[in-house]
Amino acid sequence: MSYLAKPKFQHPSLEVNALGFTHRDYEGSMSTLCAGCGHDSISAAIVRACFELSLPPHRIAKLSGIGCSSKTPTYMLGQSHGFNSVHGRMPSVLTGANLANRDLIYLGVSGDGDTASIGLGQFAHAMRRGVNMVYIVENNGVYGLTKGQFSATADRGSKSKKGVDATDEPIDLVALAIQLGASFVARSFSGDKAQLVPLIKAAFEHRGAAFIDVISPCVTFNNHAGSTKSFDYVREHNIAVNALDVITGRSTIEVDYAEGDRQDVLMHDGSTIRLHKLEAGLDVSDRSAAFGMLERHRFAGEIATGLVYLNEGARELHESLDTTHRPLNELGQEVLCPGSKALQAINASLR
Amino acid sequence: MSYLAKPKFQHPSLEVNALGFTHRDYEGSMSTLCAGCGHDSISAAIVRACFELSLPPHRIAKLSGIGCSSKTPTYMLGQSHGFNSVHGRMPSVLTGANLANRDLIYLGVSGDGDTASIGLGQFAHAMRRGVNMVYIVENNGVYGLTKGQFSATADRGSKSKKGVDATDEPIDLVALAIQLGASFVARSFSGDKAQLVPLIKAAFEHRGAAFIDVISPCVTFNNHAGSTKSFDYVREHNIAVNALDVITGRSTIEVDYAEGDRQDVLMHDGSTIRLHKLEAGLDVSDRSAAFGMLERHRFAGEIATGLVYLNEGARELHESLDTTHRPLNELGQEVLCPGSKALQAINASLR
Amino acid sequence: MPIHAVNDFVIRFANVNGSGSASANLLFARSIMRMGVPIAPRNIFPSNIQGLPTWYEVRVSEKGRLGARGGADILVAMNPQTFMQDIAAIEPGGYLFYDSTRPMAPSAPRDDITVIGMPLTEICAAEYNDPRQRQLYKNIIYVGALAALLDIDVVVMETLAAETFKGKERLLDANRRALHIGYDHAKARFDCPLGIRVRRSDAVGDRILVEGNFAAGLGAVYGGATVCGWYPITPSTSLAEAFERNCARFRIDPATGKKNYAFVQAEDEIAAIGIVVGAGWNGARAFTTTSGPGISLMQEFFGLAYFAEVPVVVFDVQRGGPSTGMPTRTQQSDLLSCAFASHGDTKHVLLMPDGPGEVFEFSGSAFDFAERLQTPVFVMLDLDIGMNSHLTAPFRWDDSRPYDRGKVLSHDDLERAGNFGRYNDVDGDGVPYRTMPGAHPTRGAYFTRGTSRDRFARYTEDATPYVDNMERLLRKFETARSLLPRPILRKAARPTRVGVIHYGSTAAAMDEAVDLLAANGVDVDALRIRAFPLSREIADFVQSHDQVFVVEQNRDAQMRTLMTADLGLDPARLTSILHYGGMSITARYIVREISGRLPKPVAKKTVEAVS
Amino acid sequence: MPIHAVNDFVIRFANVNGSGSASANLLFARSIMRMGVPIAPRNIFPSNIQGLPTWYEVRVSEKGRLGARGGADILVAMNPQTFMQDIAAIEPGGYLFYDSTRPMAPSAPRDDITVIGMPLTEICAAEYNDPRQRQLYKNIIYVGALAALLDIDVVVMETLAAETFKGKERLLDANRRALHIGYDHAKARFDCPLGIRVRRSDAVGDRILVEGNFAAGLGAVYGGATVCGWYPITPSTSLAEAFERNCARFRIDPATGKKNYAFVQAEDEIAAIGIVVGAGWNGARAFTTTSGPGISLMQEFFGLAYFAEVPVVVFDVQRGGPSTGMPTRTQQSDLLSCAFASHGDTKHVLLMPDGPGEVFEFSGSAFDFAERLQTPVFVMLDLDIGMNSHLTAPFRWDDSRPYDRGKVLSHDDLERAGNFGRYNDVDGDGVPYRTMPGAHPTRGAYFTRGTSRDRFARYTEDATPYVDNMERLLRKFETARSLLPRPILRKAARPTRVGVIHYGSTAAAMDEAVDLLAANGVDVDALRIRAFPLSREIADFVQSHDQVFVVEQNRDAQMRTLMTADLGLDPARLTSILHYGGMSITARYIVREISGRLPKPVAKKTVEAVS
Ligand SMILES: Cc1ncc(C[n+]2csc(CCOP(=O)(O)OP(=O)(O)O)c2C)c(N)n1
Ligand SMILES: Cc1ncc(C[n+]2csc(CCOP(=O)(O)OP(=O)(O)O)c2C)c(N)n1
Ligand code: SF4
Ligand code: SF4
Ligand SMILES: [Mg+2]
Ligand SMILES: [Mg+2]
Repeated sequence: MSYLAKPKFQHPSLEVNALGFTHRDYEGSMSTLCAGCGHDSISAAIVRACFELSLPPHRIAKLSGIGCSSKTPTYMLGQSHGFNSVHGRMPSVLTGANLANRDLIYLGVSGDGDTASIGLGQFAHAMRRGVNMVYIVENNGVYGLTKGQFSATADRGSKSKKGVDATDEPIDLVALAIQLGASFVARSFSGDKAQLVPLIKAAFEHRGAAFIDVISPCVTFNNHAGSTKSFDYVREHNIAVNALDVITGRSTIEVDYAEGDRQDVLMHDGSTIRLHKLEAGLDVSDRSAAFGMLERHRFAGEIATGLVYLNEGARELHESLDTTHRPLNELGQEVLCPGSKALQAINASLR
Repeated sequence: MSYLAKPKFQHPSLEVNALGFTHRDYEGSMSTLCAGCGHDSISAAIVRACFELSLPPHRIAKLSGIGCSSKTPTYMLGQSHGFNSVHGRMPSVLTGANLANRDLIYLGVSGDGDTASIGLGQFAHAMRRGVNMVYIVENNGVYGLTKGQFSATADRGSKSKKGVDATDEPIDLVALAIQLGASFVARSFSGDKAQLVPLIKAAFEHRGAAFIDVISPCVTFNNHAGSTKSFDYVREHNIAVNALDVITGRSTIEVDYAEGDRQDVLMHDGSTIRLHKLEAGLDVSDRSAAFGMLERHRFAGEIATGLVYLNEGARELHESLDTTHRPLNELGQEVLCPGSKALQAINASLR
Repeated sequence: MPIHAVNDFVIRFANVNGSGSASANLLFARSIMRMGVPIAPRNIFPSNIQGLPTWYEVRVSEKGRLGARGGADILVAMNPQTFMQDIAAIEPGGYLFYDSTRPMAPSAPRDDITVIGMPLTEICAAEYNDPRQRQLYKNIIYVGALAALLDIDVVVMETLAAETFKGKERLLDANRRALHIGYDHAKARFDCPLGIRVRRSDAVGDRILVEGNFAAGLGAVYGGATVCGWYPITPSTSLAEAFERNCARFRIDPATGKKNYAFVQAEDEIAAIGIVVGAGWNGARAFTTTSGPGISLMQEFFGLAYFAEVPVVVFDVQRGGPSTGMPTRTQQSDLLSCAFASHGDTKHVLLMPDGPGEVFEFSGSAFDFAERLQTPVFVMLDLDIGMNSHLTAPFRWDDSRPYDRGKVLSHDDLERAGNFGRYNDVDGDGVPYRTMPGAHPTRGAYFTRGTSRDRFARYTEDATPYVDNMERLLRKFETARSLLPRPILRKAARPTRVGVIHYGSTAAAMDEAVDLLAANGVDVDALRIRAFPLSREIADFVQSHDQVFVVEQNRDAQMRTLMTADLGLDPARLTSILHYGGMSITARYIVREISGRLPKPVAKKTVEAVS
Repeated sequence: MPIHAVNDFVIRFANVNGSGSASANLLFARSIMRMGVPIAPRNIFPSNIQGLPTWYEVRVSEKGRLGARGGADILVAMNPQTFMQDIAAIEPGGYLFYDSTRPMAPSAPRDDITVIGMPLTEICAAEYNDPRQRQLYKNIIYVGALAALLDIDVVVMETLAAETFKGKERLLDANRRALHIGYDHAKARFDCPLGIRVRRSDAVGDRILVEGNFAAGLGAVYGGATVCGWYPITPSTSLAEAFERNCARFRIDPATGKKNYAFVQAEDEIAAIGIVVGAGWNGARAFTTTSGPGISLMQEFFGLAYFAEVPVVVFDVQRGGPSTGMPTRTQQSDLLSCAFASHGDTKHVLLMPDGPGEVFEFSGSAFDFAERLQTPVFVMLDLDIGMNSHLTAPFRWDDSRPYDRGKVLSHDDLERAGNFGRYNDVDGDGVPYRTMPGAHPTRGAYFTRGTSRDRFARYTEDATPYVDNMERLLRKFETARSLLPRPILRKAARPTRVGVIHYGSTAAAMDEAVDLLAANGVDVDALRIRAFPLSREIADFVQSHDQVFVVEQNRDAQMRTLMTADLGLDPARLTSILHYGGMSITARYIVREISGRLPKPVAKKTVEAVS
């Protein structure tokens, strides 16, 4: 980061979205992360995706845990309420927030330590409940903020900056998310904005638990030779299984793929996700195929990225709970309080 | 249970194992569970397996969390030290115990609430560390001890005794254990002692994290029509994918299967597990195949039981940590304390 | 000499859990209440599901003594496993009712009690074929027999059964029949009624019989709670269930059939409180309910809610600690873990109701306090309050009282507002203004965090804004002190220098104890604490008495510690009376302990009078 | 008037974190120490990794004043971002050293300081091509310049560099060269030395300079810890790392190369403490290390360890709370959450060392206490102790002192033993005997649980054995009281009625404050608490002084609460002096606060003398 404030001046020709907002309206305060940190690229991608989708910034609630990654909500979407909660517990806080007001758009940002180490249980249960949200893990294989210890996503045999090997089985959050019932599951790379931005847009268009594992190198503690989360390593081993376009009412189809290579998914709000299959035959709606694909790449030592699984028909938490369509936090006392008459009947039944 | 104490009298012709112990020597105090509870059958199977393997009872440490299932260590292996810890945290306590003394045999007993709900994180991390233990979940889909709420293994659409539907994605602990790196993973049914006893024996013979998910109906709160964990339902939907014999030095091969149907696995201590494949082609050493098989049965609404995955070459935690072969709790002060001489050098380096 | 008593006795049922005795015993108890005689039932149950000893105790008291008394005048011995120990607890001159199908061993266990044997098993065997029915109706049969023996109107029992089994005629008939089998058998064989009996009265008035957990669940509905994140744990589970049940009744949108609430069983207590914090942050009234182990697990989130200033309501139904402790026993031992919950400098608001009536009241107002103060509010129940039924004044609700949603800036407020600073102390009461996510397109957004920040919610590590904020939180704590329910004083008939301080479920026993002491010539002013931070009136009370007892149901005198820490009182001036074995405290115990500590002459007399 | 001072000043370096300044500043500090002049360095760093302001402060004090002082006599301004605020903190007559490559704005910020500008960036640009090198060696260059300006022997610096870069000759040469660039430049341009300077002395003696976290990690090795389960959290991480580093040095089996320890980074704090409880139960000396948020998360396990009586050692390196609070600031605010950790009635043993020396000592004995008492023992450090280097007497270890493994029955003991009861109070000290899993084929097995049980570890819900057990735990607590380190009294030269009580990292500032007060005619006896439960000597101290101050680095006077709860002291007799902004407490602050609270005449004088 630099301590110099950004100039306030806005170029008049700045691109404006459907809501009349500029890109700048989706930005946050200045990042305090290390120069070159992958997380900053992800913030930029989120900002870009929200801008392109013309999401009203104040209708987004951004929540996170603790870590360098979890700090990033401060650095984006300055017009949105944010909640930097406690380490590993963003999923439950987001769940509660979502229950209180189903009408907002929920963005959860977390790190691999925050999600796969301390937060694994909460992550898992939020996925299986189908909380309607976009959940992004900024995965660098280490604890950045506490200076470089391995997290639970560190690959076996990967070397720490101090030269120590990771010895435990790594957690593949993508495989886990699918296993646990997430209905939109993807992996990407902070260095691949072309892939990441459409994935984030698609995740926002999805209703239900949308999870994106974004490999995001920690330039300070995990970008050396021997690391499997360094920029170089990820670039070399990254295999994109598909590419996608998000086609909203507002946007037109940009790329037109050949029929067999293509998979179109209609989202609940009328937009379409058009997938170009780079890995032939991969049907993103097939759980079994997803597991097989992940195992295959795992075996080959590759990092499969792209949209891995999508179940657009899944039930989200409010449907499971059958809650009213009005946000619970808007219900008035007249709706909430049964009143003294009802109490008389209760009293009578207790005699 | 009955409040009448068991007669102390032992029949002189009682079977004796290689250590000269009778079955009774592996029993514990009287169960206080509901009459007919599946958990009691599992305790009996554990007792049987330990007896048959001639494990020295006092070399077993039995640990558990909280729940009806977690109470059972009191009802078995009365000559073993036991630790009924806190809800969902048995895995970490067992890990610590194991670190302190690698020479004991560790048995962890848990429930589905204890492991899949509150304890999911600890379960996952113990698996990925490869803690050398037998970890048994007595899975009834509900919280027995708190009177019948759904646990995280309750199947979607399964009905509670009060008639409420389970709405969240169920957690398949077997799939998860494999995903997380457990090296011995099986599922069984408390009502199928013929399958369960050899599985427990094999798990004890395995070095590393051995996990068995045992469906164990709760007769009081989850044995009704509409439940997918009732005795009737499990009997009807149980598909055994293989059968197995544990062939120790002491025992002889009991069944001899045809070559192609058979898979022999040599365990690290010289015993052999002989598998009879009931599901053709299932190779228990193939992770991918295991996932495929589980998905297939899941899709068909079946409960696949048997040994699902076995990786006998896996590294257990002490190997990863490279700890000394002597139990750490036996190291004397002369080994542990560097002494005053060494301190002088340290002091010198700090000036 | 057999005890002779009308409308003043304790009956204890010794059963085996899972045997269906609970509903029969409740039928028994309610029939006495319907006859207008006050009752105080108490359940003593094991931490398992089936097959272990369980007791049900009903104190019948025309005078309205509703605390536990100790001892039993009549024992209904249905559990051979505890037979000998149960018999030992019968008061001299008391009665033993037992199943005489099998001979009792030893045949005459005590010669100072009256023994009534009825061959229940035999009767059931003759009457029913199905073993489950034999088991179930055995309980109803002994209730019928007791009606005869204690002169309870069997028609009242039938009416109660009819209410219970409305629409299930076959069940009702079967129950009726069983009642009469017992009743007729007893009438035929025994000299009815016994020396102990029930007589119609009007001492109950319009009071209701209800469990504290039900009152709390209902209170949360009335208080406007819409989000409950919880995790099952004895003895709090039935509180969450009561909320859900009452929501199912009162909170279904008539037009759509959809739920005006969200009830989520979380995967553990950390997630439960996380859900509540998230919902509270986002403007819903939200609560969790738990017991000791849950309180321990939620500590980190309590600290976050305190520091980030998120309204949260927590019901702690206290049980025997430490650790897993005694899950089915009562204690008041979570005071310190709640009042000082979480690391760092934190202090939390506690409400301490004395029984279901106040539980209902406080459960409603807890949400007002939480939103007004933007902080966690703990409602401290215990197993005795929560899981036992208590006679209490009917629930009341003032329809004209609006919810106090506290300082929330709406869209329009924000339009008008100048420079919104989330942690600005605009009013000098330490309570800042908040905004709801999504409230306004361009104003009012702020960042919530558990780290230090300035008045505008911006991250800072500077000492000055940090201290400024921490001092504001202290001011807020003083604001809480002024808002919370004040203590309730029961003054002795004559001026006295002896005071006693108590709280929560001790109230009923204390009320009786004060009377007993007065009867023994010991006048005591009693002050019941109802909230933390503590009212200054408590300090005044201590100053104005020479000897002050603090009665608590814990080992470590936790309230005394709070009193010294929060009010600066000298602990030497506070004499602790502690009762923490897990059974409800009794007036007998309080009287004995107070008497034993008072100057000798008085004490002597008292001890003899009551022990 | 420029300050003139020899071996008595404070220098502050204002840097940007991640810029490599830390090692240069340490080199600077150590060179003064090598010249025999006591130093007290302190690091003030942000909770991020790179790019934010960070300060390094060295107090140089021939007299051995090692507490923080406040203010700065010389500022080394390397961070333009904080330039103005840094300059404001320079004492009148002080010095500013800055990078004059770019002109300073405003050109003359203060007229009461001496400004020394050196074009560091320009020099580096000329000397180095690689931008990283330019950045790194800029730091060494200013250290070289300071050697000239403050009259520090540059040869000492070179020697230190040589020790640091042993075997890395190229690095050493580069550092040497940078040192000389700075040194020569300063010598050439400025009138060296300044009014402030260093002079060789022998005031350091054989003392060492070490961080408390290192001392604790080393102490745990000496204390025989074999299992560490931990989770990273500032400021405790370096404690775990120090343990591992020292294990790697001292605990590798020479024959096999294998590790005589297990060091496990757990997935979170709950697992970390779970591992420790499991290992402690199974006979290993085990510990965890954490800070506030971890303490909150571990509460449930603390209660289990207390109640199930499992030896456990916990290092709590306290930071600013509540919640995430101020992760890189110091506080003493976890006392209550540790002393009363977990729900139910619990009380825990705390050790409160004052600095690395005592940390080493207590870290070793903590394991003895934990095993002797079979309970958790908390070693309370704070960020100031843990992460700053302190001058302290050399570590000492008595080779003849065997570990106290407490009451463990071996195989042979069990052979001889009669009726082993795990929770029998055989010796009347409340401490029972335990057995190790696997110790004996047929004797000594027992079941450990967090639920109530009888003396033979059998589950029970009866009140009598429960109370019996809880009372034994109280006896054990009294045993702890008698075993733990006693407070340390520093008596004033003359008899006085004024006493001050303090603990932990306040010691250094207190030592100076007492001297300053004495110099101002205020005699104060000072008592330093070192353990909880509190020694009766503390009560005696309070009784024997008319006015007693309790100095704490927290908002809520947590030690005062412990004193009233544990010793029954009247809080009105204890005047709190609280400092909790996150920076280390200073003698100046203590003197001002004490003076301000003493009868006026004395106070007046004092305030003027020191503020
Ligand atoms: C309860 C708790 N434990 C530990 C910490 C210390 N801590 C802060 S961030 C962090 C790890 C963050 O790792 P990750 O989520 O991967 O984020 P990154 O910094 O790598 O982006 C830890 C352990 C904490 N803040 N709270
Ligand atoms: C921290 C904590 N939360 C909640 C409880 C209450 N509790 C006891 S057992 C249990 C669930 C047990 O379910 P499971 O593990 O499936 O065991 P089961 O009784 O079904 O065998 C719960 C929630 C507890 N003891 N501790
Ligand atoms: S430490 Fe790593 S993760 Fe944190 S800001 Fe720096 S580069 Fe990013
Ligand atoms: S409640 Fe269910 S799980 Fe518990 S003992 Fe009874 S049958 Fe077994
Ligand atoms: Mg990370
Ligand atoms: Mg269960």
